[in-house]
Amino acid sequence: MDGNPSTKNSQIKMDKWSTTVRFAGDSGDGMQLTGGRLTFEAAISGMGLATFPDYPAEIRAPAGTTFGVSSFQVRFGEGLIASSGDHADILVAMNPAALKMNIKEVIPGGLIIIDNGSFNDRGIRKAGYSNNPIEDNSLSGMQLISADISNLTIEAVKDFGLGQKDGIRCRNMWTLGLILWLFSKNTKQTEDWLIKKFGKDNILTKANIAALKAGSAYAENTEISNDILRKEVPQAKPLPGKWRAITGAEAIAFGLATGANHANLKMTLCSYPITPASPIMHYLANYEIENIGIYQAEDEIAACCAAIGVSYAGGLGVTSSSGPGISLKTEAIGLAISVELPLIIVNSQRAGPSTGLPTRAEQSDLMQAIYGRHGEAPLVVLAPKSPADCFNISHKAIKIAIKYMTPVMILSDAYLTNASEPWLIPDIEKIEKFPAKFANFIENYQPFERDPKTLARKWVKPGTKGMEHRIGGLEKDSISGNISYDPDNHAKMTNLRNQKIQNIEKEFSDIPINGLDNGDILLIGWGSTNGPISEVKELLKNENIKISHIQLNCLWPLSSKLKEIITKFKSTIVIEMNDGQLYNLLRTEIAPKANSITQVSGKPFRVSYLKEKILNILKDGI
Amino acid sequence: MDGNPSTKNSQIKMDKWSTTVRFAGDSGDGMQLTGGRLTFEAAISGMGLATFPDYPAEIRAPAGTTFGVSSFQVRFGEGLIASSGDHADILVAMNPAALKMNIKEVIPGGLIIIDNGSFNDRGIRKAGYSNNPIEDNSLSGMQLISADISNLTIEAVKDFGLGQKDGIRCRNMWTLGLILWLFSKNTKQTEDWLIKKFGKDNILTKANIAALKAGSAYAENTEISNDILRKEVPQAKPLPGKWRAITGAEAIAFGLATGANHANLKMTLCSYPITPASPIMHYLANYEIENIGIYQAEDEIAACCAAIGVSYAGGLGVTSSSGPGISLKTEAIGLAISVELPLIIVNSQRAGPSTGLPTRAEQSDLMQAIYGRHGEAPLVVLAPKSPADCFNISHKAIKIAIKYMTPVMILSDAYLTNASEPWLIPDIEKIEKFPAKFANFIENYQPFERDPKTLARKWVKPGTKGMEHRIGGLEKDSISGNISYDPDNHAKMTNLRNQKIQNIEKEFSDIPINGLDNGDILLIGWGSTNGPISEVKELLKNENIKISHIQLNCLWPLSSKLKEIITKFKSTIVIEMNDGQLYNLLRTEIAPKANSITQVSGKPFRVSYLKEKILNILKDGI
Amino acid sequence: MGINEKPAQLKPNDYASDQEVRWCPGCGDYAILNAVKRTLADHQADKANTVFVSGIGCSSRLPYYMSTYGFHTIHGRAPAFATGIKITNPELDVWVITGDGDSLSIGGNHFIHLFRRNLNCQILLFNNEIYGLTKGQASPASRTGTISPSTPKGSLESPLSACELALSSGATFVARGVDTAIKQLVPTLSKAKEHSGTALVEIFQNCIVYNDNVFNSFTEKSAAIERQIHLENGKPMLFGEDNTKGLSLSADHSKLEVIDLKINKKEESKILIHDESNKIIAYLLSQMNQSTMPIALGVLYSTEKPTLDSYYTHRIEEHKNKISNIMEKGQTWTI
Amino acid sequence: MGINEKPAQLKPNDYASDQEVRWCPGCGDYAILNAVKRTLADHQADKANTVFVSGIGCSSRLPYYMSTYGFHTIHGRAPAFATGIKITNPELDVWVITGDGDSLSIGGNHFIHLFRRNLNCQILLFNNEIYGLTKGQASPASRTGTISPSTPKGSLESPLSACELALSSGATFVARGVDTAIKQLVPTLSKAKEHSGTALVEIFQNCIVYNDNVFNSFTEKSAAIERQIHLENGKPMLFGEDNTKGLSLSADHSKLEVIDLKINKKEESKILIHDESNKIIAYLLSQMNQSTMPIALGVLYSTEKPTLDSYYTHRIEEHKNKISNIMEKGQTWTI
Ligand SMILES: Cc1ncc(C[n+]2csc(CCOP(=O)(O)OP(=O)(O)O)c2C)c(N)n1
Ligand SMILES: Cc1ncc(C[n+]2csc(CCOP(=O)(O)OP(=O)(O)O)c2C)c(N)n1
Ligand code: SF4
Ligand code: SF4
Ligand SMILES: [Mg+2]
Ligand SMILES: [Mg+2]
Repeated sequence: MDGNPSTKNSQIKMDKWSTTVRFAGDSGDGMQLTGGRLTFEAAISGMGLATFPDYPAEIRAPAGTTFGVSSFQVRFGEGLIASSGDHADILVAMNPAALKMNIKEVIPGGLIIIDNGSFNDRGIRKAGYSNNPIEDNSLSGMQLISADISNLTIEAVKDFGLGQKDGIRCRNMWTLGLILWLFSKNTKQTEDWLIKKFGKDNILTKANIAALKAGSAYAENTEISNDILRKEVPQAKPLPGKWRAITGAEAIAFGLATGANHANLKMTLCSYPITPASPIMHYLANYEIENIGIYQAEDEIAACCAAIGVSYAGGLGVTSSSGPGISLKTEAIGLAISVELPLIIVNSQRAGPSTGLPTRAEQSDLMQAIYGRHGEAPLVVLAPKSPADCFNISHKAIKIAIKYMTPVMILSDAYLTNASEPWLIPDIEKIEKFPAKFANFIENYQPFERDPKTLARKWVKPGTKGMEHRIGGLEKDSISGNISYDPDNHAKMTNLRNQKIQNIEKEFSDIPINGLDNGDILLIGWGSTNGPISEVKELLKNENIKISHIQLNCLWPLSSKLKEIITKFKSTIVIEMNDGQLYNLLRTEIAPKANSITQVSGKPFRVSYLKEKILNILKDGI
Repeated sequence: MDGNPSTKNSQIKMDKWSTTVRFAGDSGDGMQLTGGRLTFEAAISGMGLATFPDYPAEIRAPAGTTFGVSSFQVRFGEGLIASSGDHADILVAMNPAALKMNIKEVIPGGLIIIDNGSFNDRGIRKAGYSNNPIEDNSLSGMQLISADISNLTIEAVKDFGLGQKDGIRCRNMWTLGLILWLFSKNTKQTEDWLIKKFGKDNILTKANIAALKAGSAYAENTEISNDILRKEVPQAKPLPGKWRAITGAEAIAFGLATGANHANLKMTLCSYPITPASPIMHYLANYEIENIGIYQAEDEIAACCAAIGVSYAGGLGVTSSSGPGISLKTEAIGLAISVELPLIIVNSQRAGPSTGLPTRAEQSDLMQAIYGRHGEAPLVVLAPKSPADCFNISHKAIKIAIKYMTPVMILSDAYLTNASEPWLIPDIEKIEKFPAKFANFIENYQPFERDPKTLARKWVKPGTKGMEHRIGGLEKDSISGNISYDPDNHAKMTNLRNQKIQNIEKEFSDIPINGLDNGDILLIGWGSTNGPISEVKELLKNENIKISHIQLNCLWPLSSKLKEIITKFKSTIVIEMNDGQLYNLLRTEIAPKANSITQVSGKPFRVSYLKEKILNILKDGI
Repeated sequence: MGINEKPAQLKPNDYASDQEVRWCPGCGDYAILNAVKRTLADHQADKANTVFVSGIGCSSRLPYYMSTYGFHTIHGRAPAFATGIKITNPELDVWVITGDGDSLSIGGNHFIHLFRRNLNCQILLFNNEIYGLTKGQASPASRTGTISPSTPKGSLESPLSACELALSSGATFVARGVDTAIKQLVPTLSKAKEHSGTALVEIFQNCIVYNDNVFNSFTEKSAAIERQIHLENGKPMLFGEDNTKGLSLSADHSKLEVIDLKINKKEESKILIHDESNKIIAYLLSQMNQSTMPIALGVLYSTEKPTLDSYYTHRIEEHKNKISNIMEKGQTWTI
Repeated sequence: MGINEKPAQLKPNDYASDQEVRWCPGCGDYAILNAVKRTLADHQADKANTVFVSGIGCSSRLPYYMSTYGFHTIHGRAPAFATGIKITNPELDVWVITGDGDSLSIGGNHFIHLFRRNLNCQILLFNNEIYGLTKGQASPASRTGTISPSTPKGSLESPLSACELALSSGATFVARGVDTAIKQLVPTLSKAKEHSGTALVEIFQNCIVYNDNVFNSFTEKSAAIERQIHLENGKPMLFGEDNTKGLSLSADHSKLEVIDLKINKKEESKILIHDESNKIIAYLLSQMNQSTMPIALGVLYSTEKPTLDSYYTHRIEEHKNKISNIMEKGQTWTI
């Protein structure tokens, strides 16, 4: 344990069996792809892994500039790999700008692999260095592999008749070859993948394979072979079955599609492009799954209204957006609450107010999700805790929405959207099904009569004979649904709408406790912070602190079990990437004495940061 | 004191010097006008008064229907008249529907004045009565004046050559004459007013005066003259000066105009019509005050954006709406917060989620006002406590907005908008002025450099030479304002934006305590509930309960003084027209043990209801 | 939904709900409601298969008065709801009910995108050139100079023409009618219903409370014959007493002109034959200066184009993938 | 803001801010930025008096690159901000910068109302027929069949024409240019700046990442002469090699046609003379089928109408009441 947790660079090595590799280069350098390949190699060895792709800005910038740098971090290994790593053990930097923007992410003594072919005067100046960082000692204390990768690659591929420009594009395969060798992986899988991708006889295939092999050979032929970082990564023992890597966006797409399928409903995702929500729409558009469609509307308001129209017509309406787009949907969501139709709203949260930091993650839309509408307008708010959990939560959201005839908001974020983890592909036939029930013919049908248990009204498909009726956003009679200005009726309806949502807490009363169900400290998180919180809990548990952790999936309604769980701990710490929104919610009643750890920087928590903050709270007395 | 407060009809007579009169009829019957005249008569006698106009629906309905009934209640008298009365002492019902819709508002034993000329079969059926309520004993226990007012009016005006249709329109003056006589008022003022309105020789003037006099004469000539309700209303002693009656909407219009004037700014109210917000726009459009204009945009989003544009250009941007419209402004308000420009947002709250009950009051937009935006996006939330207070709060909102370069939201509601009270017209030259300061030329100007005290950035008018700069909604460097993706900068800016708003609590640290500054019970209200809360406090104080009351004007940031005040009382009760929103806010830190009294019916609190609830809380032990 | 699908003939009033109609007495909305009910009865429309979707406004209350399915949504967004409904169930006959404020002010964007996408539905725009429900403010359809609570000295802005805007957005059917002229309105609504694609019917509707008589110049009995031209496809554009006036294109092709046959019989050949598929003439018809020219009523424009609901449905039908297959696509590994 | 107002001549680059330009290398936005700077330099525009207001999109980043005042607002709403700015200070020269998604998708309503009100500003629509910033989804300007992440099998909807929509909304100035054709673009921007009222310039802009070469059919060097017609007011509508082709109106007045003078010299008299004030011809020019007709560039339409900022300002100047007087109006009483 580090005695001085406030030193910024104090790297706490989480566990001895994990390694974090970060690839950084221009947007055009193929860093995401290279990272993805390494991820896959790790995955098929059955290791745990977590990734963190980082796109600094939305626009593709001129080559060599700092704001054009794209990076991909992957952490893999045995044991608990829940976060993508505080710092990189290895950094691959394709040019000076990539080095500049990422050097502070590397642990002291880490390995840096540099293409010195790109460290010419122009490149160095563009990155904002005054001197060449390879030469001016600024990398001292780091292990450095500095090679003219550009030239080595061009040499390796020169036989295939690619021009200089195309040849140099194979640099990423060259570095991948080197990295694979470092981890004692051969290049076979990647070669097969290239063949599958471009075709066996394509010169691109040949050139890339040549570059890959050249990189691997280079590593073998230079003295870095003895480096401590060359670890034999042991085989882990995950559950048997068919696995794949999955990002949060894909998992939401699959979860929604599976949920709609299990509800026996045609689904349409009605959306409008926005970062980082768009991938969900793109995936669904590409999947071409039966009965699942997407509709790109003219704006977010229309998208939300169309989704409500879908549900009104007896389909499953889903709408998805981020920050500004979610704010725009506010009014329409209020109508869905008022007419009590199912609706799924996916919010891939991004950082900051207004346009903010579109590509960065934050959890600051929680209060808006719960309270952001005019009038008393309650709905259900759920949050997945990992890329794979996005599948479960999306699936469950649909169950809740149709069982209770209510909008459900799913709070994902920019991190979950893009991060990936290994996922045991489920047999969807074995997951609980919940076919939607439509009312057919009811004598003297009353549109707002409710199921006494769920308080849900009945869902009627237009087209059903004898059930014609009218609904709308004006206050309505609690039975007939006719417009009603009666004050007592309004009070009653307000109460019913609220009660219906409060009842749903039962559906989420099973809150798994990570650790013992009593002790000194209970960490409470929600959403994408599960990784670093799980890890810091393990770390502190190993230091003999009586610590447990719960990660809430349901933020509204709050479970009545929560209070019970909390009372069994001396102290509670609520951890979130905002200014303390869940903390404030819990303080009103459930955990009046909770502590709060927050971070609003647009970046995921570092485990070391959490450890420091928790220890500080402990020091101050709990 | 009533021992059984749960009986619905148990009228608690607040004080012996007040009377509540309710006029009810078709929309076309001139009830608002008649009520207004009586209000004026009461006002010029220097009495305290409060009014409650009630329009049941937005559309003018066919004559004689229950949903077309319009009513106007006025309460006047000596002593504290802060609410418009729980029940009416006198009801004027122009037709069966008006009787039906209003009879439950009358105290047992109250006086009902009926035009039996309109109680024909058709009218009775239209109102949904099966029998004539005048004849079937259903009014027993009430005092009844049943006259063929229609015919009496026609008779009274027949000499002036008006047709039957126009003649009958004078019915309202006939009833006013009767009412004036009941309160020993002569008809002189009203006659003068009619002459001023229509011209001396107009036959409308003559006919209306004739009807007025006929009503007065009728009262004098019938046995109701001895009725207990004929009270001599004593003269009260208000402050000397020039007085007028004012509604909340007018007071907001005046307060904004005066604030803009005192800030030395051109102001534009950018709005889109919506009930009940529109009157503010209408008043300002009609006033034609120098440098004050209105702009009706194509929707609420455009209205809010245009208002931000106004402030950006160096004017004072104001935008005003209700429920659905406020929800639509969410995204744009976030931008105003991010670029830190002054902006006034007036929310005339209405009842219910979605379209809800457009003409009814509620306070359920508080949480939305504070938290309803994506990202951490704090602003200032103020609430006037009476029609006249709307002037002060609007004026102060402008001061805060320009001093701190921040959006300020004013939470009014449907009740404040339309209700009126006497107002001592202020000498605006004597009110604090706060001329806006624009930065002229600054060497090396940095758009986000802040005043160390207020944390406000400088306001620069485009057109100022040498100060050209760019702003926008992306996260920005804390000094230069250039786009910044730096995590630490984002954390810093989030904190600065929040701190700036929190500092503003100092501006509202003077919280007047209505009563002693310690005791058993502290009632906390906000906004338009001031009337009934003040009255219930007086009532209970008179019953020897140690009770005080504060009515918060500033809901965000919450004053640090609040906690101090609260600790001096054994118990705190938060009273509001929603599901407990302020209550929840206060519970997190300031008043963890507070109690809550709420009502979500779209109607103002009844003093009797509050008394009952408070006594119940007392009984349960505080 | 052909005629005579049901055994018992439905009468117009069978399409009325049990809710009391709450418009102001004398409001033009009553006549339109009747025309709509008659149109449905003429088609013996299946109530269960008919959906009225509206925004907010006096006009938008119409769905409550129909015994069909109805959805009173939020201000300006009815087209978006209609889109969700039709792509989910293209069999439903969807009627969008809107006002000039609802569709041309807050809802302008959804209005134009509805035409661009050509959703198969009818959109009835009740144009009273005012915001009725919110007590009479000027709307984007109000004429310059309109006195209203928000424009006490007269509005300054120029009005939008709903038909012109629709044409420029790709509308495939644009028609006009007058609230009380039920004889012409019902056949126009009928054609709108039969049209495949978005069918706009702009209906001039008198708001007796806030904008009374604003259409008098062409709706008054005495004026109608000289100030209205009822278009019929393939027929010459004639109007006036004994059809003695006609429309022709001005020499510079910039506008339509009136030819008075009583004076200028020789020019008869210049009179245009109404061709519903000619968009440019439809533009000219929709733009005619109301102070000097008659108002064009009936179907101004009609053409065929694939509808959003049909091509959306078609695409969904092509989606054949099973979820499991998709999940297992790409790189997997087995343990 | 006449020429030579300042002693030192400003060069185009004096209008550049110190911020690094962050578009993709080769993006058409660079050329437009240069054209804008040149236009300002040609006018010796006062930097302090110039405001660039934009929505969100690649194109909407332009204000950051100008050394004038700049406001990067929210998606689709720039016209509304511009309106607030101009009614507060009509002296400012306001340029609205927007993309096809920004103005025709989410911002469609503000777009049409800007023209209806005729705010005195320039609106430059960077039309790359795609959402650039959000990584290439189809926009309302994308042609049917566009392959994109949200339309992997090709988009199904029909595109909107910005110019046609503007004309139908009351636009008083409608023009078009091509990003790289700076020689034609600068004079067009100049005219837009000089126009009193809302001046739309639609600029075809190549997005090399997501929609590369989509305008090639008329922007490629070899094609330009046969596929572009550069309109000049009062001049015949000629184009092609040696101006040997011209445009005329079809017999049924429904569209424009090409007359090839090499073949049909006799028909020369039918060739239209460009009259900027003829809205109907402007409609036809904006609608020309891109596969068979040339694209119309330059000023399609221009007319005069009072501007919102002038009449708003005029009205405010008429407001003479003092607050105190208004407060004391009506019924008061003195105690
Ligand atoms: C978001 C929102 N903004 C404003 C309103 C208030 N509002 C209701 S109807 C209406 C306009 C009605 O005008 P129009 O569409 O012409 O219908 P009409 O009443 O004239 O039939 C307005 C502004 C609202 N209900 N919701
Ligand atoms: C309210 C809102 N919705 C969506 C977005 C995401 N978004 C940013 S730019 C853009 C479209 C950009 O397209 P266009 O206007 O054509 O500009 P281009 O990038 O092509 O220049 C979208 C959808 C946003 N920022 N805000
Ligand atoms: S206000 Fe006008 S449009 Fe509305 S119901 Fe009354 S007459 Fe009809
Ligand atoms: S994505 Fe397209 S429009 Fe955007 S900067 Fe790149 S090339 Fe230009
Ligand atoms: Mg209207
Ligand atoms: Mg674009």
